[in-house]
Amino acid sequence: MTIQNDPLLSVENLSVSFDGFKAVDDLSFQLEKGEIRVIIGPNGAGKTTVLDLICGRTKATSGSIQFEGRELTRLKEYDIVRAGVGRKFQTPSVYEDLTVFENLEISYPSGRSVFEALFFRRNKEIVHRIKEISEMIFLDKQLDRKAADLSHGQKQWLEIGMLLIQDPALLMLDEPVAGMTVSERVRTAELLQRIIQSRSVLVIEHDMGFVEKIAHRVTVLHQGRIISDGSMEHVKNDPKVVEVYLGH
Amino acid sequence: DAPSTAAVNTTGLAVTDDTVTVGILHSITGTMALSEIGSVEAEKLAIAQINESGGVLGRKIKFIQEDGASDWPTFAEKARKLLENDKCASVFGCWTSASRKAVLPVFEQYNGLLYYPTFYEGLEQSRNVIYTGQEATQQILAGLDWISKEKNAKTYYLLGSDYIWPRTANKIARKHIENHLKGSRVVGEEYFPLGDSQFNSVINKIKLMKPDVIYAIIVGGSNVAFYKQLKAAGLDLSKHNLMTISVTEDEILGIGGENIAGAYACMKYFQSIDTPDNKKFVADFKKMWGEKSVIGDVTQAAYLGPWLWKLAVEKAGTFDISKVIDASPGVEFKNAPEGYVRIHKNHHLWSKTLVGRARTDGQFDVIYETPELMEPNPFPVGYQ
Amino acid sequence: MDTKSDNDVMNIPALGTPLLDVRGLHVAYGASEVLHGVDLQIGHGEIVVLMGRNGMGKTTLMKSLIGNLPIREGSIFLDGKQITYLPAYKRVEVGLAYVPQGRMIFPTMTVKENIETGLFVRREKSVPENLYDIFPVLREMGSRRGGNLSGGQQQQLAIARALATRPKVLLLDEPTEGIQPSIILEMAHTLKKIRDNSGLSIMVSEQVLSFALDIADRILVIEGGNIVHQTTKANVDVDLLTRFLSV
Amino acid sequence: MLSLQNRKDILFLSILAAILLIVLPMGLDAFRLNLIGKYLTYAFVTIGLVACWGDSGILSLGQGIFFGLGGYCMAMFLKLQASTLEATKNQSTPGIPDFMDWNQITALPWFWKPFHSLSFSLIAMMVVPEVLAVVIGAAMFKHRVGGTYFAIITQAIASVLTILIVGQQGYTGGVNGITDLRTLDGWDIRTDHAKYILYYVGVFLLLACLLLLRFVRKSKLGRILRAMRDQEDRVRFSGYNVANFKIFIFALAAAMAGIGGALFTLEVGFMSPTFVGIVPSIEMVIYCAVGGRNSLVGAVYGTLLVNWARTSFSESFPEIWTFAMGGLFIAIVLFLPGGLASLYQNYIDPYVCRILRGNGRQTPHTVDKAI
Amino acid sequence: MLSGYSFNDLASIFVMQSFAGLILFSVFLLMALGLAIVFGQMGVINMAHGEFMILGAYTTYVCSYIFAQWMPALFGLYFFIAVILAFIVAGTVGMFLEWSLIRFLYKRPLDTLLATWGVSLILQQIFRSTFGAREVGVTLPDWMMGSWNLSETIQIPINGMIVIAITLLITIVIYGLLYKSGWGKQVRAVMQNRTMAGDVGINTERVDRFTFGLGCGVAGVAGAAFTMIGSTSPTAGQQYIVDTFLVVAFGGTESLGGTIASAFSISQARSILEFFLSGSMAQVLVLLTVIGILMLRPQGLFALKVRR
Ligand SMILES: Nc1ncnc2c1ncn2[C@@H]1O[C@H](COP(=O)(O)OP(=O)(O)OP(=O)(O)O)[C@@H](O)[C@H]1O
Ligand SMILES: Nc1ncnc2c1ncn2[C@@H]1O[C@H](COP(=O)(O)OP(=O)(O)OP(=O)(O)O)[C@@H](O)[C@H]1O
Ligand SMILES: NC(N)=O
Ligand SMILES: [Mg+2]
Ligand SMILES: [Mg+2]
Repeated sequence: MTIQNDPLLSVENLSVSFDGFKAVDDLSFQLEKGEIRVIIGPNGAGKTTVLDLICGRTKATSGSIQFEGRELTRLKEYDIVRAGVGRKFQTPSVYEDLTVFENLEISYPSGRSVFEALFFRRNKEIVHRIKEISEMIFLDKQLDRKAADLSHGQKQWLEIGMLLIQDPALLMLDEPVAGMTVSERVRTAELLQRIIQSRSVLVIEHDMGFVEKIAHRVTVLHQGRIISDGSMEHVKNDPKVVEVYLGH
Repeated sequence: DAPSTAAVNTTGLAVTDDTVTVGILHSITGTMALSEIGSVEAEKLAIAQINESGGVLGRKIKFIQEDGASDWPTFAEKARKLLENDKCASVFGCWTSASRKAVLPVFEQYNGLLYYPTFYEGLEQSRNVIYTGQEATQQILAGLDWISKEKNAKTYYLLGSDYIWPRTANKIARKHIENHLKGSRVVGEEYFPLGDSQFNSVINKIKLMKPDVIYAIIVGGSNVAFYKQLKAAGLDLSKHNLMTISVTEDEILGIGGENIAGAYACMKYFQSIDTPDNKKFVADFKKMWGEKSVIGDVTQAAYLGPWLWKLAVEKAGTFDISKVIDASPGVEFKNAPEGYVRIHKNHHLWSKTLVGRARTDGQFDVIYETPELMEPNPFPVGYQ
Repeated sequence: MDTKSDNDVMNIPALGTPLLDVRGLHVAYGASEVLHGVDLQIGHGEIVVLMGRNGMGKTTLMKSLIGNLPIREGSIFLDGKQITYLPAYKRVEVGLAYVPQGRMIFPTMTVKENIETGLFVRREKSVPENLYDIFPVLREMGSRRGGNLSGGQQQQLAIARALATRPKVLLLDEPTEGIQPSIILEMAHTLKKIRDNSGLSIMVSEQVLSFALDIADRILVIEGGNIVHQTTKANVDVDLLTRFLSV
Repeated sequence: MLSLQNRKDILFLSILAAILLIVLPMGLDAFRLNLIGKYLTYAFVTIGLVACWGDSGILSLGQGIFFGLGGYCMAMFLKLQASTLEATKNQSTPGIPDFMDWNQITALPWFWKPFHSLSFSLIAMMVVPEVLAVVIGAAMFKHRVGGTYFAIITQAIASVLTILIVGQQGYTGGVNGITDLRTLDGWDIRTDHAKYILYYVGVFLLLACLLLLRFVRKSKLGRILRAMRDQEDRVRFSGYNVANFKIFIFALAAAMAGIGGALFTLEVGFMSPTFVGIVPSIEMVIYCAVGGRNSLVGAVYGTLLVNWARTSFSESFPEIWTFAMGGLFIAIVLFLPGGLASLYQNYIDPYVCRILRGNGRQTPHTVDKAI
Repeated sequence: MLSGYSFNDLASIFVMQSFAGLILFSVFLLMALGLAIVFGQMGVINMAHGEFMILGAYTTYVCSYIFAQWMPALFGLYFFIAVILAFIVAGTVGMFLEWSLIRFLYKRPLDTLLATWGVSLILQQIFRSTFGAREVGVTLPDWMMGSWNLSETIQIPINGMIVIAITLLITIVIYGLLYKSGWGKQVRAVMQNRTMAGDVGINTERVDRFTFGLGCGVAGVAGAAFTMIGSTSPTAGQQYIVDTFLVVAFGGTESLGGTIASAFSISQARSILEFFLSGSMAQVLVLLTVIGILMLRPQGLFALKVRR
């Protein structure tokens, strides 16, 4: 069987344009299981747009996105999530009105239909899982705090936790360490290392130090196209990347 | 010399040794206020005059006024209050048929007595209501006969606001035109939501059809829009026949006399009626409510209410409502502004019907008057 | 004033009248006080970097300086004028400009219109060309709607918009957040150039030490709503700063 | 062991129940009590609005649609009961409702026929509004119509329905509405005795609806709704079909409004298209805002307060009472954005907490929502 | 219904019916322009919009009265002065309202709905207490109530043409203000982000006040113009509210072009349907169509595309 070797995510000839402006231009790439892939590229290169396309927030003009053999471009957002794709937004979005515990509980993948939600009961397994995740995201002491009272970095972690609890096969993070302090960045890198195990992570980030710490492979986007792809070492020394992105 | 309270009030009404309490129930807020305010004024005038002349059975009339707020459920609530809570010996109120329908069950349940002033569609006769306005056949038939004969009209275009009175009235008009006026026919019939203000399309249709008579039963604020747009579209009412049963002097205040001059209105009362009784009434009304006030058909009919009640109470010798009701048929009010008035046993009034022609000053020239009083016939056979 | 000279922390009062002079600033959100009496002076043409961990009050300080948050106690002087109780737009008139964290571009206005919103306060008609020289991408995208720009493009737009008000003091709240490395490098350069050309003073809040060291004349550290450490660039103790910035 | 919040809820509900079931019936005569009963029928709408608007951020300016439909279902049944051959023998077509006869309709229209059955009518008064709400909700929420747009569209639907009811008077009674309703399966609903019974039935149904909504709000679904109000996209990307949740709560509120409307018809004895229009719909939103859009019991008190104020202002100052009403709305919005419930929160809650705390404990990990 | 008429008849009806549609378009647009500013630009759900129109109508009434009483010679022209006064009066009351109430509610847009509902009740009662519950008749100079006879069968109402002219003028002025003047940029900046607008030096309070005043003033002008074709009474304003909001929402709240397109399509549909169906059914069909289209384009016909 070849399933083992099939990529988890396979993007082919993906394009999207807004009022004639091509934000993503005939893009193809593949993502293996257990891989941490970082997408870098100049501001406006189309990185966020790529994530939007994968998670269904933006509809592609053309091209296909295969995830575990399923075509995502035709699915609704919530079905894409249920298929196993988790997405973290660029600005932390958590439910400020609820506690950390409740934030995680809502994200727990059961009771997702209206009537299941109505008769949903907290059980040992769920509480256990929430505790487990909260430790992973350094928030086990904060379970009863309102999310509104968390610091910026903690909110970022909480949002990652809310994705983790869904146990997605693919995790997509848009600038997860933006606005974090140095030490928080370090801990976030550890966190990412720990969570891959059986899943893949797609990260967008501008902090090269952080990228260097986590990336298995780096893809560089420019004007909606891939201009370089490979190991951090390779990419860093690619003159095109230095020219448009890193600077001299 | 007033009879003892125990003798004239055996049913627990709000009657004391020197007062008797009645209710006034009209909309003084909301969209209907513009029509109903005249009725309130007329009823207050009548009550003041009755009190001046010694009251009813030696008792002064006190009134409790409630606001129906142009909202039928509110009318029902307030009617209950006036009857159940305030024990009013009679109530003067309502304008639209809808408000009357809303309070009717309340008056029947609590055995109250309502004096209802508006021209209306008929098809109703309640023991607990005295209808002081005309029912539809009284108001409509004579006018159609007149215009058919005088203007040799053959084709009619019927218009109305979309509710029961205009629809029923137009139905009666249509039957009369088709069955009783030789060679005449209806070439169009249309209804507009209450408050609508766009009539250009129908005016164009009228221009296309060129009917001999536009028969309009548009009520409230829509009238203003209708007549202004009619005039601006070049339909000159001094050349085109338009007959209405819904525009009184009150409505013309808003329409503007110059916009409706020439139209024919058909009802039982115009302010310009040239009799001493009416002149006195007009003078008294203006004295109480200001020189600029005008009096339309419904306002005059509302004025009749308190007087007819007084006459019936004095005929019965008691305030007890059942007895007042029993005494009512046959009660005569000889010097009413509109002329001689008598209550029919079906609780409506005998009345003449007049045709008036609108002048630019907002008054009507009375150009025709039925020779006889017309019998009220709320369930007209052949017109339903 | 020679801004290039190394001002020792202790000498700051001797700078003469500072351009921006903040004394005893207390600011609270409802019942919870976040700034507990901040004292802060910025000299003419000086670039000050404000560092501090998340939630320590950097944004709060900036917002209260520009007038977006009411001040509970304390005073703010700009160029000798008391501005403590002025509404934001009057402070801009006196010479403050602000680039907020999160940029706050007017989303449905074009890039050009966004910049033009900064012109009204000086009653100017057209966008100064030198702004486009500093941020060429903005000229290119002049007719695109602000909300459609990428994060980094928006950041540049926000700075340009602030500069259009011809400020004396420019407040930048974490301007490097979400910006590509080459532009960060340039930005340090650009900001210094702007300072040199138009002689304005800049206060930047920042988490990234390298950028701070690159640009700062002086570094302040805020913690728990108080300024707990200041140092000139010359005297920077990187280890100490790092310790302040880690938990 | 009950949590503090649960104890509070029990306390609030008991107080409300005591006021409605004991204090008011003892203190008021039949007329006033019937008025209160009528006001309470609006409360079925306002508590639904708490769930829809307060919790979920869905502001409907068309709740009158559902109140009216529920009311019409009940009115159709009662009208058929009142239109016996005996009572309508003078009509050209005896046995059909009087207004049909006035409009030359000669046979009962097909959609009236099922309303001969009480059980059908009782089911219809909830199901008809609910089905319409599901249709509207599906059309709107699946296309992500929300916020002010949703409010304006519901308003437009209310006006469409009003125009239709008024325009089809042969089938609906038109502007007059359906009047002169007398008996429910032979039981005269107009007597004082019946009014008392209907009042108690109304109160019990209202309390039942309150409990049901409390259950919904405390469930995970309730938390999802609140989460959705603030971060709709996040909920969507947590794998929820956001539209379905909105449809559910909108339809639930509609069904409750339908019950309210049906009770209204019973208590007042008629139904009219004025209830379907936008004015009552907006007023019901105001009742909710006055009570506090985040508090179920607050909404009930708000409904009672505004209606009581309206009645007494208009009785005492019939000429200028609208000044007072307008002023009341403005004052609430300006000075009490959380409505009556926030007065309670600020001034009374601390004492209540102190008294109830004892050995109570917070529900773990949860921001509790008061009823 | 069109059989049996001469070609000439039909042609002239067609011309007049087109003109009726044009008048309806102007009426809708004029109603909507003020709200397009207050609701579309500022996000204030002004339920008192109709009352501001009626305020303009009453101003016209007072004007007509004064001229008829004291300056009968100038009566033929009073209307134009009345329109300007209507703008000033409604605008001033609007600015007062903004200062006393609306400015506290910018962060709670839905609450503006409730507060302005209260305002509309109060304004209605003020009208009623001042002018009485009855309609007032606004007398217009004779020449304005006439019609212009294009041919024997085609008559074009002059008041309709005046409505169209006023609408055109106001639309151009507003377009210029919003899109061609610096003031318009300030307005749009403030409406998109009030705090940030202040931070770039825009006097947000002044912009808010004048914008709201402008919207109300335009409503007043609409009211003044409508005295030519409609009624003036304390509650007449309520008739307009649903249609007006729908026109603005249908067009997409942010764009004036959208409001124009939406007023045009709704009025044309209404006027054509009204010719063939009953008034009620025409209204129902148009409303349902609009609702249907709004469902498919939830931000309105002409929503600006900005990424979420
Ligand atoms: N809805 C839209 N309409 C028009 N243009 C858009 C839209 N969405 C994105 N764009 C354009 O597409 C390009 C890519 O944007 P995107 O946000 O994906 O960039 P990015 O790589 O994430 O940048 P950054 O690193 O700054 O976040 C930008 O030039 C942006 O202006
Ligand atoms: N609107 C608010 N209401 C209540 N508390 C707030 C509010 N905004 C911020 N705070 C609190 O004030 C403190 C300081 O916040 P501030 O945003 O100034 O921090 P910061 O230093 O800018 O952090 P960051 O690096 O994350 O931007 C934090 O503890 C935060 O929780
Ligand atoms: N009875 C009327 N005119 O409604
Ligand atoms: Mg991005
Ligand atoms: Mg900050």
